[in-house]
Formats: sequence, structure tokens, C-alpha cells
Amino acid sequence: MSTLAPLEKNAGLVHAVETTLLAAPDREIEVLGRVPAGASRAEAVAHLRRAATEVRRRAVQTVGAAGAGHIGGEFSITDALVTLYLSVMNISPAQVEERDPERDRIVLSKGHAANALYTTLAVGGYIAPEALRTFLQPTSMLNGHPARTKIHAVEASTGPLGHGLPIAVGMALAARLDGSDRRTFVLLGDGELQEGSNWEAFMTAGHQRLDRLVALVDRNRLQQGARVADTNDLEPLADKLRAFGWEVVEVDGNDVGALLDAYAGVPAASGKPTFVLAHTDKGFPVSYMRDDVAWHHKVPSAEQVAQALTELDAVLASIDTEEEVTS
Amino acid sequence: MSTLAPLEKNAGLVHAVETTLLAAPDREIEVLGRVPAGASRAEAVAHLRRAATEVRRRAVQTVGAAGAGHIGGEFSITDALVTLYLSVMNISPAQVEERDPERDRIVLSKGHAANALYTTLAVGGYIAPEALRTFLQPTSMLNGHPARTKIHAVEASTGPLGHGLPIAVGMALAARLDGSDRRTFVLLGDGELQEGSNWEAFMTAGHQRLDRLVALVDRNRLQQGARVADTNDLEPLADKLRAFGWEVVEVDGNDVGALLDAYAGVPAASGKPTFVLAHTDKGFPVSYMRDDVAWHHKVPSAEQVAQALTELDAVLASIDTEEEVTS
Amino acid sequence: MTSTVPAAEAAPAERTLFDCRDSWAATIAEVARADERVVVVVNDSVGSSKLGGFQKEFPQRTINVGIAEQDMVGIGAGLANGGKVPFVSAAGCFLTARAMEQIKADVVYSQYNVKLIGQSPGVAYGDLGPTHHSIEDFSWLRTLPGITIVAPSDPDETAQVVRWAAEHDGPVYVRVSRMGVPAVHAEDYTFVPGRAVTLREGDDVTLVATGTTVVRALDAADLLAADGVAARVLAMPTIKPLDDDAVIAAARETRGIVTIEEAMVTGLGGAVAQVVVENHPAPVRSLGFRDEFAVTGSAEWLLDHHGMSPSGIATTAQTLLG
Amino acid sequence: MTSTVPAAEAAPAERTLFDCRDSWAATIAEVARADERVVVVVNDSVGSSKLGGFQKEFPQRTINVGIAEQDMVGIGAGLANGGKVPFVSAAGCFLTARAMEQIKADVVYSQYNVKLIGQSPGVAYGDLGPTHHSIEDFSWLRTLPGITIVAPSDPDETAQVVRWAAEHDGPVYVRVSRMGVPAVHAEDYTFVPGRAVTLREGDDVTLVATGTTVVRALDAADLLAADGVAARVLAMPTIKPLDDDAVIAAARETRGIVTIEEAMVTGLGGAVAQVVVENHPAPVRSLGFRDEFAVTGSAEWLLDHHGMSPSGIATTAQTLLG
Ligand SMILES: Cc1ncc(C[n+]2csc(CCOP(=O)(O)OP(=O)(O)O)c2C)c(N)n1
Ligand SMILES: Cc1ncc(C[n+]2csc(CCOP(=O)(O)OP(=O)(O)O)c2C)c(N)n1
Ligand SMILES: [Mg+2]
Ligand SMILES: [Mg+2]
Repeated sequence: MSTLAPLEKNAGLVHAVETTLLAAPDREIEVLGRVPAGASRAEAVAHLRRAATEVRRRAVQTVGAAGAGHIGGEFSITDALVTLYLSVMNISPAQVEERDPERDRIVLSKGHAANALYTTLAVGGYIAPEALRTFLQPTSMLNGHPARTKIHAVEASTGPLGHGLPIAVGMALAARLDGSDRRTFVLLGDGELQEGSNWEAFMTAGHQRLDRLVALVDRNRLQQGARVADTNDLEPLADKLRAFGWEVVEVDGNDVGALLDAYAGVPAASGKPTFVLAHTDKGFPVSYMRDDVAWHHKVPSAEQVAQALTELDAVLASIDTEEEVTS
Repeated sequence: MSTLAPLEKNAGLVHAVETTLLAAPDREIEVLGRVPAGASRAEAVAHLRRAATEVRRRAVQTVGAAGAGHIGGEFSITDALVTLYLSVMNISPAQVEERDPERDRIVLSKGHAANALYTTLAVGGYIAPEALRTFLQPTSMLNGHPARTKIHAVEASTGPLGHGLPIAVGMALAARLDGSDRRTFVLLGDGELQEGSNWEAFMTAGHQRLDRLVALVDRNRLQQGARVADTNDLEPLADKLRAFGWEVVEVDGNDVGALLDAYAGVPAASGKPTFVLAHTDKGFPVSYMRDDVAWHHKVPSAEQVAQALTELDAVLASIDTEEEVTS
Repeated sequence: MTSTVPAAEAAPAERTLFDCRDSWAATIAEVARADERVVVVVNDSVGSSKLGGFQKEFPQRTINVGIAEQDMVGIGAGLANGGKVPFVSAAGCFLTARAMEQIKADVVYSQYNVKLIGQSPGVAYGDLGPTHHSIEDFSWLRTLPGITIVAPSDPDETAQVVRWAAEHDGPVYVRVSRMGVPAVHAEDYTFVPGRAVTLREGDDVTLVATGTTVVRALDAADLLAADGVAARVLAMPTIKPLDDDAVIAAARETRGIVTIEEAMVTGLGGAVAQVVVENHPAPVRSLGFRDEFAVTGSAEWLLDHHGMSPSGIATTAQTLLG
Repeated sequence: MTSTVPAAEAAPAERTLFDCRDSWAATIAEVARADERVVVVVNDSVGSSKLGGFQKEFPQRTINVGIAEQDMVGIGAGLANGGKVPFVSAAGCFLTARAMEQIKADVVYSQYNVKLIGQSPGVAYGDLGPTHHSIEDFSWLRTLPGITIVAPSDPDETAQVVRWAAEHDGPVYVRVSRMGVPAVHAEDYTFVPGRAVTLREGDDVTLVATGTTVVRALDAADLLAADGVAARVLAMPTIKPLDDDAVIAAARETRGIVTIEEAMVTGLGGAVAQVVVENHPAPVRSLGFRDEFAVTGSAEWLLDHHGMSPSGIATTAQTLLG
């Protein structure tokens, strides 16, 4: 009794196919998990920096192998994703699996950074690292934008810009109705803020005084085809948010330590939602990608992947060195 | 060759019906036309006040007779409509009929105030006063929201809130492409500003530096079901607009003289669109309607219509007296 | 301009007519009393959704986002994520047209347990003009996989559908009309989603109606009976998933099908046509709005005007027998 | 997880495939040179619309509103009011879903002369997931009175449709695909809006295709011919207004119709079904997406996967003869 079910005799319909696998990375990403309980700030920062760098190492190889992706905006948001999943949020693979009502919620509104999310989920133990090799492949659960029906840890399907914030407002309202202290986090692109749906939700969140809601904007100053300032300028962005009833915190969004501190101070003002204005670089930290609009969805060649890995390995080495020095 | 044309043999389809007429008003509205060229400010104000009061006299009778309408928001916006059509705008029935490309443009974004618009168009000579008796009646050109395909003077069909400003931005962009000095005016409700589409357009207009664009908000503090402040507050509204790149002018929106002065100063800042924050009362000036949310779409009884007419006639009398005094 | 418009065909004088919104309002309050997960989300539409009483009783659980439909539907999805059962209630025209991508992505693709209540759908706001008509909703929403679309035809069915929607886990769109309708279903009627209801047996021709047009189809069947034509009347409360079997049986057992809907004929009419050609080709005539924006007029007048008066329906049915 | 996915059925090796966006880009520039009223309006989609060259040549006439589809379509209507001929170009999925009410009210109901260009429609963004598929566009837009909906099937037709749209006074929606397609039409082909094109004569069965599926229908007809089945192939570039006469003739003269579209089958399939049941009931099988969101996969893979490979189409056609 379903409307227009598949034609039975249609020989072309083959639903039970298995998927192809992308070429393997140089090494599979390690499940680093959360910052250990009781870690010092320096230890936490080192853990998160390492995780973020590993995520970037893996993600750039995925894009290279799949021949598609949005690497620039994935690299700018990686630090925020890793900081949230591995430290700030009250969340764990078990809580997700059991749908613990008290888990913190997160929505990646700039859903085109899916690969960064998937890789962060792998490093955090939410999905199997090997699954990353199915990115974009037929019947994979890892399509180009996160689907909540395919991955338990994804709280909301995103992709069309301007959807995440209203959903997050709903999550925060649900928490308040439950009398719960759980928090809701949402990650937005800066170009994305041109969508009016966001301003509806900014207004509602301010009016409703949702101070357990935290929105971070990945202020990388670039959108798909050009600089945000040349397309439809957002400035003065902080003033806009203040006029919509939000407390604004500015931070270096590619510095996990700064992000940790910013999130620790939430809510930044009681009775107000917090807007983390995270200054980032698209393509961070890879030299040939940084702040270049072409890398919104350009696909790195094999040489470019290798170059990125060299630069990222240098970052890993510097983290090792710093740890030795401080320990 | 058209998809799904009406079934030929369908006896129920009767397309050529004539319409019914509403009960006649106490007196049909007079076509007052524009403020005469060379009029003093006092004469202009008197002309506009008289016209606005006549519009209200006629509009309340239309709503009473039709048994439907949005009288509260019509009364709050009447002064702006009359001031624009009869004085500020470079517009005339002939220009509209000939589609003069250089005519100023106006969009009533809060389209539910259609009756005020229709009545203003009648007083301005754009439609026949007798047509007002067809408001909402079968096959009338005067449906509950203005339709550009039905009335020449209507530049854009409105009704769903949040559509007028983007359209007006397009009109202003067209003027700029033409190298024309013509201006674009748009009239918005305050509740309407909760629609995100407006904030997209505010951003675009600010970014594009459309200083021939003038938006007026009918700040009557009430929306359909409650006060704006209790539903989803807009304050600090002027700050919001400034942060979106607009110059803000505050004015008493039920004072035609103040409106004349505000519009005379446009653009209020070069390179910026102007936002006229017009403080009004819903239901102005009728005592039992003013600032009462019930009058968003309540229908006045015969007694209430009579009471409104009495109060409006007193206004007309006072205009006469003032004119005698000053002349 | 003279007064030559024919009056709407008079309904039998003794009929009591109901506003299904009253039933919706009573039922959503009843459901909310029993299940504290239930919340309503509105766009400045407390009054037009008749939720004034609900708001008084459940102020926390009445979320009025103001005039912001995208926000409203997104918030619905977020509330569902938090385990709530949100009923998002707004005029059908704005709910569907303004929030289409939120409905597609946030609710239906995401399989969030959100109930979308399309208030005053069809041409209920007849004289407010086509911007306020929600006659595309059936056609638009039935393209979306996995959503259930229901148009109840009387107060009792409205209540049952609201209760069912609250229980059902998944996206639902319900039309709640303000047009006056009599009680159409029997006292012991039970709404079953996806199931057509045979209100009148008959093998000459089939009338398939939904929502506000069901009573008109019944009246048309009376007219046809007077002419010796036995019309089967199927009430089709669920537009999606459609009761394919009932449609196929009608195609097989009667000489043709007339669909009648307060909507563009690409809605119920389109759904029925597609099942018919794929299973048992047979003649179908679809009444509704056909590729034109409606002229100004009241809801009743417009339905009559577009061939959906009882005699208009009967006349169309006759063409299938001719 | 092993590599067991069947490769897409290989197209004849010698075929040169084109991206119709190149044709769109060249033609819109040509049209803009000849008519200074022509402007383009985009949502940060200069690159994906292949309008980089246009923007260089006509910087003033390239209006990029950023990521704001409602604004984009409303601005289009305002530009049309000012006598411009705006081509509003954005990914089909966002253009239609996000700006549905603007399309309905500002453009179609208002009869503004706006051209809506749905870029990378259907499942062109296959592996980006269903949020980026524009497979509802036909179904959604064909409910709107007076809009013309066209899906050209090759570069030459794309160019002709863009030229025609620029001349035509009224709302138009054009799909411009990025999927590789060969030249399908003859050198002397002239696009006529609302007219089907008989690409292959035949009286056993009719294949009705549109846009990217036309070449697949032709390949299927070859397969059927090898089996002794003469398939008529109708290219249906215009989804609305549909060429009812061609459909009725097919229903009358052949044993059934297969519709093939890179869309929900409620689009072309629904339109054909409704014409058939109202005029000449006959069997129809509709290929396309049927009441499910597509799984991840490339566009070609998804079309094959959903029965629109040449052999899939041929097999479905055979069921009508069986
Ligand atoms: C509604 C909508 N319109 C357009 C797009 C196409 N699109 C994908 S990414 C992108 C640019 C996003 O820019 P920004 O938000 O700044 O993201 P980031 O720089 O972090 O990549 C665009 C326009 C989309 N996904 N959704
Ligand atoms: C998109 C949309 N949502 C809802 C409505 C229903 N509606 C009509 S008027 C109105 C209230 C408008 O309030 P405001 O803008 O303040 O207008 P005013 O006070 O001047 O009447 C509402 C919600 C609508 N017309 N359009
Ligand atoms: Mg950016
Ligand atoms: Mg107001």
C-alpha cells in the first residue's frame, strides 16, 4: 500500500550492492579518543593539536582519492570540531549509541565539511576508520554531506546552508523544556550567514535567552566563489550579533587552546546565547591552500597531497618536540 | 497544447461571471489627487491629512461591508501610503498606465493592508472609487492582497510577508543599471521583520550601497496575535539596521508632516539605503482600535463603523478649522 | 458590475457544519495532557490555529517563533531530536512554500518525528488571493519519500488523525480546514492511515474525494442515484501512501474514476492517475484547480466555480458513462 | 566492503560527451551582447554556473547576492519590473526548494519575466546526497500555472532554449545539466516550446524521455530493435506545457508508454499519466526516482541503479509487450 513503489519487473534496480573502496591512506588514522581525564591544559592542547593534525592528514588523502570534497573549509573548521568532540562536549560513542538524552548536541551546519566531520568521528571512535575509504562511493553512509539516517553520531542532516542554526535552536529549546543543562553547539560558515534563515534563528535564540546554545562561525573570509567581503559583506559582524541579542567572543579559530578557553567561558553572558567569532584561514595550515578561494572545492593532485602531508608531519613533529620540552 | 486544461464537458466551470457589489458607503470617496504643485508645506500637510482621513473613512466601511480585512494595520500605514502616492513619489496615473520607466517604484510588502492601498489608489486617481465596492467579491480585481496582474498600479503582488524588500532591492538595482535617479520605496510591517528574507535583502542593499532605496517600517508594535516584543522581539531595531549598513531615520509615522520631512531628506546618508523607522499605532486614530491587537483582523460592527466615522469626521473638521486659521 | 453570481448550491438545510480547527484544538490539548513530549510550534498563528486555549494551558509548550517559517520547521526538527513530539502549525500555504527545503531536508530526509499541520489549506482563504491558497501542498509534498499526507474530512476524523499522528513515529502532514463541513463518517468509523473508506457502494462510476470535498462527492452520488447511476464513493483521507488497491479495484470494477480535491489536480488526481496507468488503465477525470490561479472568491464559491459543486461532480461523472 | 559495483553501462566509445553548462555559458553571453536588458543573478554560484567569463565581460550585469536564494529570486522579480531580463542561475535544488514561495508569488503569480536556471539538476550532484539532488523540481514547478519548464538534452538544444527563453515574455525554468551528454538532435533541429520531438519512429512501444535521459532512451531503442521491437522515441524537452497530442498519439498508436526522467516519477511520468487517463487510457511505466531518497553514488551510477540504463529501460519496455 505504498505510493509508487519500485516497479517489480524493473531489471535495472539492483539495491543490494556493496560499495567500492578508495585507495588506502599512507597509514590509517588512529582512534585517539577524548583528552584523558585529569590532563593539564598543555596536555589537552597537545592531544587536540595532534588529533586535528591527524584529521587533516587523513582528510586530504580522502579528498585526493575520491576526487571530490571541500578541503579548504574542512581545514578551517577542523580545530573546532576536534576541540568539541574530544574535549568540550559531554559526549561519547556510548552516549551516542544509547541516545543518552543528556548528551550535548552538535550540528555541523556547514555540511560541506562532511569529510572533516567523518574523520573527526573516526579519531573520536564514533565510526570505524576504515569507513573513511568509502567516502562518496556508491551506497556508502559517507555521502558528501552528513546524513543523520546513516550515521548515529550525526544529529541533523545538513548540506543546504542555513539549516543548522534553527535546528540547534530547537535542540536548545528541548533541553530547556527538559530542565536540562545539556548544551547545543553549532558550527556555521561565514558565507552561510548570508542566509536569512540564520537571522530568524539568531533572533529567536536571543529572544528566548538560550544561554546553553553556542554558535561558532568559521570566519575564513571566503565563500565558494569569492571573498565574503566582495560578495555580500558581513561586517560589522560582531555588531550584528550583538544587536540580535548574542554575546560575542572573538577567538583564533585555528588555535585549539584559544578555542578551549573560549568554550570554557560559556555562557559568556547569562541569559544570552554565545557567538564564537572564530577567525580562521581556509586551508589552514597548508601553505599552498591558505586563504585561497580556489581551495573551496579544488581537488589536490598526488603531489599536492604529498606536500600537504609533509607540512602536516612537520606540525606533528613540533607537537612531539613541545611535549618533550614541557614534560 | 496546454497541460491539464479545464475539462471541456465540465458543467461546473462558469468563468464569465460578474461580481457582486458591497453595500455603498455613506459617500463615495473623492479623487483628491496629488498635492498641487507649488503648495506650501502647510497646504501639503492639510491635503495629505485630509486624504489620509478620507482613506480611513472609506476603508473602514469597506471592511465592515465585506466582513473581512486587516483594519488595524491599514490605519497605521495609511499616512505613509498617502504621503508617498500624493506627494513624495514621482508617479501619476498616466505614468503607471504608460509604464513610464522613470516612475518611482513602490511595494507594499505588508500586503494584508491591501484595502488601504486600494483606497489610496482610488483617492489618487489610479482606480475607480466604485471598484472599492468589489473588495473580496467573486472575480474582483481587489482580492485580499494586491495582485500586480489585476491592477496596473501594483508593482508587485504581495501577501506572504517578507517578499517586498528583496523585490524592491531588485527594482533599485535595475534603476542603477539604467543610470536612473528613480527611487524605490517599500513599506514593511514590524512583525514582518522576523522573516529572514528581509535580512538577506537588508544585507544586499547595504552591500550594494543602494541609496535610492527607502524602506519604511510600520512600527506599530503589534503583529497578528500578540505584541512583537512578546513574540520575537526586534529591539534594538535601529542598531540592527545600522549593523546591516542602513541609515536610520526615526519619525512619527502617523504624522504626514513628519513623513514628508523624513522623505525629503532621503538619502539620509550617501551610499546607504534609508530605513524610516516610523512609530505608529495600529488602528490610528480610532479610539477603540488604537494599540489593540484584536484589531489586526477584527471586523467592526455597524455601530463601530459609525463610531469610527464620527471620530474621523472630527479629524476632517479640525483640518478645515486649521486651514481657515492659517489661510 | 451587477449581482449575477449564482449562490453556492445550498446544502441540505438541516446539516450542522463544523470547523475542523475546533476538533484539532481540542484534540491537541487532549494529546498534550496525556503525553508531555507534545509541543506546538507556530508562526504568529496561535489565533488562526485556534491554539489560544492550548497556549493558556501549556505556555511553555507553545513555541511561537514569530513570522519565520524556515526557523519554525527547523526548530521542529531540533525539538524532535530532543525527544519532543512537535506539532508545527501554520497556514498551509506558508508552511509548505516558505519552508519547503526545511521540510525536505530537516524533517523528511532526516526522518525526524515532526507533525506539520497545514491550517486553512486549499482555498480556505479564498478571497485573500492565490498567495494564500495552499492548493499545491498535496503535489509538492507527495514527491517526498516517507512522509504521510492526510486530509481529514470531518471533525471526528480530524481528531483521530491528530491522535494517530501523535503516536506515529515519522513525518506527517495534516490539512486542518476551516471550511464548514458536516459529520461525514459513521459513529464507529476508525481512521486507518493509507486506507480508503468506501462511503457508498456502486459499480457504475467511482468518486474519489478527500478532505472538504468528501461531502460534495456524497451529495453528487445522491444526484447520480436519482438519475439511476450507482456511484461508488471513496473517501481518501491519506494522499500518501495512497490506497493503491482501492484505486485499482475502482479502475477494474467501475467505468471510470472522478477525483475531487480542493487542490491542484496534480495532487490526488495525479496520484490516482499514476496508479491507474501502471496497473489497470481506465478513464479518470480530475476535478480541482487546473493550471490557473484562482480568481477572487470565497472557498465555497471557488469550489463550485471550479466544477466541484455536487452537480458539477455529477455532470463530470456522467461523461464517463456517456 | 569489496568492489562489486557493476560499472555504468559503457556508452559507445566513439561518442563525444558535452557539459551543457558550456553551451549555456556561451549562449547567455551571446544573448547578453545582443540585448542589454539581460542580466544574471546568482547565489555565490558564478563558478558552478560557469559564469566566470560572463562576469568578466559584464561585471555590472552579474548580480551575486551571496548565499541567499529567497533574496535572489525576489531580486529577479524586481529586476524584471525594471525592464530587465534576469536569468536567475543557481543549483536546481536550492533554487526551487529554498525559494519556492518567491517562485510562486513573486515570479509566476506575478507573471514576471524571470528565467530560472536550475543548474546541475536531477542527481548531477549524485554523491553529495539527496539534499543536493533536484529531482522534485519537475513535480514542484509544474503545479504552478503559466510557467514553462524545459529540460534540454544536448548542447545545441540548450543554446536554443536559452535564446528562446530570452525572447519569451514570461516565467521559464530551464534545467542545465553538467552530466556528459552527446549531441542528440539533428543538425537542423529547431526547438519548439511545448512540442515533443520524434527521434525514432515505431509503433510497438513509446519511450518518452527528457533531458539527460534522451540518449539513454535512444540506446534502449537500439537494444529493443535488436530484439525486433520498434520503439518510438519521443524527446520531451518541455515538461510544461506538455505536448498532450504527442502523448495521446503514443497511447493510441503503440502498446504502452515508458517515461524516463532524472527526477521523481511524479514529474514527467505524472504529467504523462494524467494526460493518458483523461484522454486515452493505456499502460504507462514510469522510470525515475520512486518514493525513496537516492543512496550515495555518482549521477551515472544512480541512473543505472534506478532502472535507467539502456537495458533497464528496454527491460521495462518489454513488460508492456509481454
Ligand atoms: C542553500 C545553499 N546554497 C548554496 C550552496 C552551495 N555552497 C556550498 S558551500 C558554499 C560556500 C559556503 O561558504 P562558507 O559558508 O563561507 O563556508 P566555508 O568557507 O567554511 O567553506 C556554497 C555557496 C549550499 N550548499 N546551500
Ligand atoms: C509568510 C507569512 N506568514 C504569515 C502570514 C500571516 N500574517 C498576516 S499579517 C500577519 C502579522 C503581520 O504583522 P506586522 O508585520 O507587524 O503587520 P501589521 O502590524 O502592520 O499589520 C501575519 C502573521 C503571512 N501573511 N505571511
Ligand atoms: Mg567561509
Ligand atoms: Mg505590526
